[in-house]
Amino acid sequence: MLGKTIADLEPGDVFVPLRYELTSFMCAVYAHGVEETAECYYSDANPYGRQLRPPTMVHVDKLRLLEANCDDERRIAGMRAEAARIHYEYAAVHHSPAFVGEEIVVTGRITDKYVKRERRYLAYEIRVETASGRLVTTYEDVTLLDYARVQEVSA
Amino acid sequence: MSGITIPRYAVGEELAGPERTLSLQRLTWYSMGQLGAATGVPHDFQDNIHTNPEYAKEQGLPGVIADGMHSTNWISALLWDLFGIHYLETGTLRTKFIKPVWVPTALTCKAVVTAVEDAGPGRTTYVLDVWNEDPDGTRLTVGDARVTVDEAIDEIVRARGLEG
Amino acid sequence: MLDGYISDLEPGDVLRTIEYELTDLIVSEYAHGVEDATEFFHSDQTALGGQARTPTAAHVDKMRVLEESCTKERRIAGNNAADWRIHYEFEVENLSPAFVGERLRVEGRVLDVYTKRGRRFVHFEFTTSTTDGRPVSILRDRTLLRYEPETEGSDG
Amino acid sequence: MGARFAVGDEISGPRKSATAQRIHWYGSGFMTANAGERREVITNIHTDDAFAQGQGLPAAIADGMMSANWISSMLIARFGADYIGRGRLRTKFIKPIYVDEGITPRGRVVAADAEPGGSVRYVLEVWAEDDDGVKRTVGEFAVTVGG
Repeated sequence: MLGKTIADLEPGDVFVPLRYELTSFMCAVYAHGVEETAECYYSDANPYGRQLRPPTMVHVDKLRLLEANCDDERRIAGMRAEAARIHYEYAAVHHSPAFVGEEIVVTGRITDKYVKRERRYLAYEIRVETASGRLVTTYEDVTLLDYARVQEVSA
Repeated sequence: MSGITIPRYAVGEELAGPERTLSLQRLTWYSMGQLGAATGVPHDFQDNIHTNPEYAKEQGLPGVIADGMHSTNWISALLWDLFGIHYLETGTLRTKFIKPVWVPTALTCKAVVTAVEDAGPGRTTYVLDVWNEDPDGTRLTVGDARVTVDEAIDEIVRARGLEG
Repeated sequence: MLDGYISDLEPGDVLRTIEYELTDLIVSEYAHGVEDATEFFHSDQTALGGQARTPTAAHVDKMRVLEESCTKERRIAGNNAADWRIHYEFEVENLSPAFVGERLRVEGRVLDVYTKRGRRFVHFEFTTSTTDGRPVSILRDRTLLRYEPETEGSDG
Repeated sequence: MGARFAVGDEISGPRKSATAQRIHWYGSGFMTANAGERREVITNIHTDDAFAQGQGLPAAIADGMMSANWISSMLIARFGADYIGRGRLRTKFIKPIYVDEGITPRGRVVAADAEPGGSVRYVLEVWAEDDDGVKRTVGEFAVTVGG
């Protein structure tokens, strides 16, 4: 169910899509945050002649989708749910780079929600394109909904 | 535009990046980077299980745990070092955070080539197992990657530049 | 003259000695600010046996000494003079690594104040050691007091 | 580390654009190191064109210590612990670096003298140049390796 917390999401939920313009700041600050050394994330001085984002920034698109679709757990705004979410799996396929100045369109849905060894998992599928229709990245993600309960069970 | 490197690797070849310690300081930088990227404006780091030892304990964790995406990003950086622009054009990366990375932990990202596939004229796909490990050799994050190296990369890049 | 602006300093002035503890934040934020990801500067799990500051971070020692010696121009506190200072020359001699957790003592003096092509420069020397006496670095620095020349037509 | 060089050998580091973002990071990292607590850079000749123009500069310029640090990082990659423990670096900021200019650190070995005990004393001419090869920052580096 959209509009509440991440734990309320259910298989079949389709996120309200979002659009934003990719800026030089977004690419550079993310790359700096993980100490990337490739110049292409910081400036247009690369063979493309255009600054681009680190491919892993598809994960930020997931955060943006959750921010727009889970009103009671807007993590970018600093809201916390009762449990911290733990990222379990990242799986990205890159079809083309995303360049600074491009309008990015992000769509996504929940593909599964399941319990495994007493742990609750949520599976996502996310698609990133440019507004002109060029496919950038397709992404699958599995997130553990709460760690604390797990700790007690597995201890 | 010419001269983008065409990397070549053999099955069984093992490749590694530098050892780097995931420190609390680095977790705050990641937090600031992630939030800046998500909002488009400078952001201070957030108080959460990745930056605050007390809050992490409240959540049942023994201490501050690194964000899995930090490991993914360092593995991604290794793929950049190995494949450069080929990775940006065609790469896939899957990572599973099978063991927590407690802060601080020294990590080394590694990859081994498991297959080299013919992907058509002038194209070779490399399949790799990727992981990071602590100083004891225990794997904390595991995954796989595929990158197709295309000998026509110069033309592909030139066309991308012209799109803008 | 101490307790004024940096532009009030005179040759022979002995600056106030300062002490501070080198922290992980100081060392790693400086290195991160210049994108130097060398592991020496980010953790103690290196061949050096400790987390060291970058060899360029002696520049911070200069700022800290000036903060205590030129009290009308405490730039770390955000209190700048009307003329922005321009860094002209940096010269550091490293005598041993400075590690996180060590307490550093910095002594400074003004070697010279002179005018060249209409521009006024200050030449400093800062000597840094650990408080238990191990020499760490010697920094010599030339700073231009004001970008615009004081006389017309002499901006060579 | 443990590098061996001959007179005339040249080294270089990665070319970087002196972006406004990098100028901001340097300024904030520097102020944080000065204060011992997290700080942001303030408006100055490095971050603001109007402020720089008020000081007689044509536009905002990168902090000289940015090119000094890029040269230093190039040297760390070659000389590692020897540089940290006993290296000497001098840099002179002879021409301003404006925002978004591409800068490459470079060095050339001008002396490699064997010393007693098996160590070698290297002296390098170092500089940071723009894309036209014009030197913006020049200097000298000396280090004793091994022994």
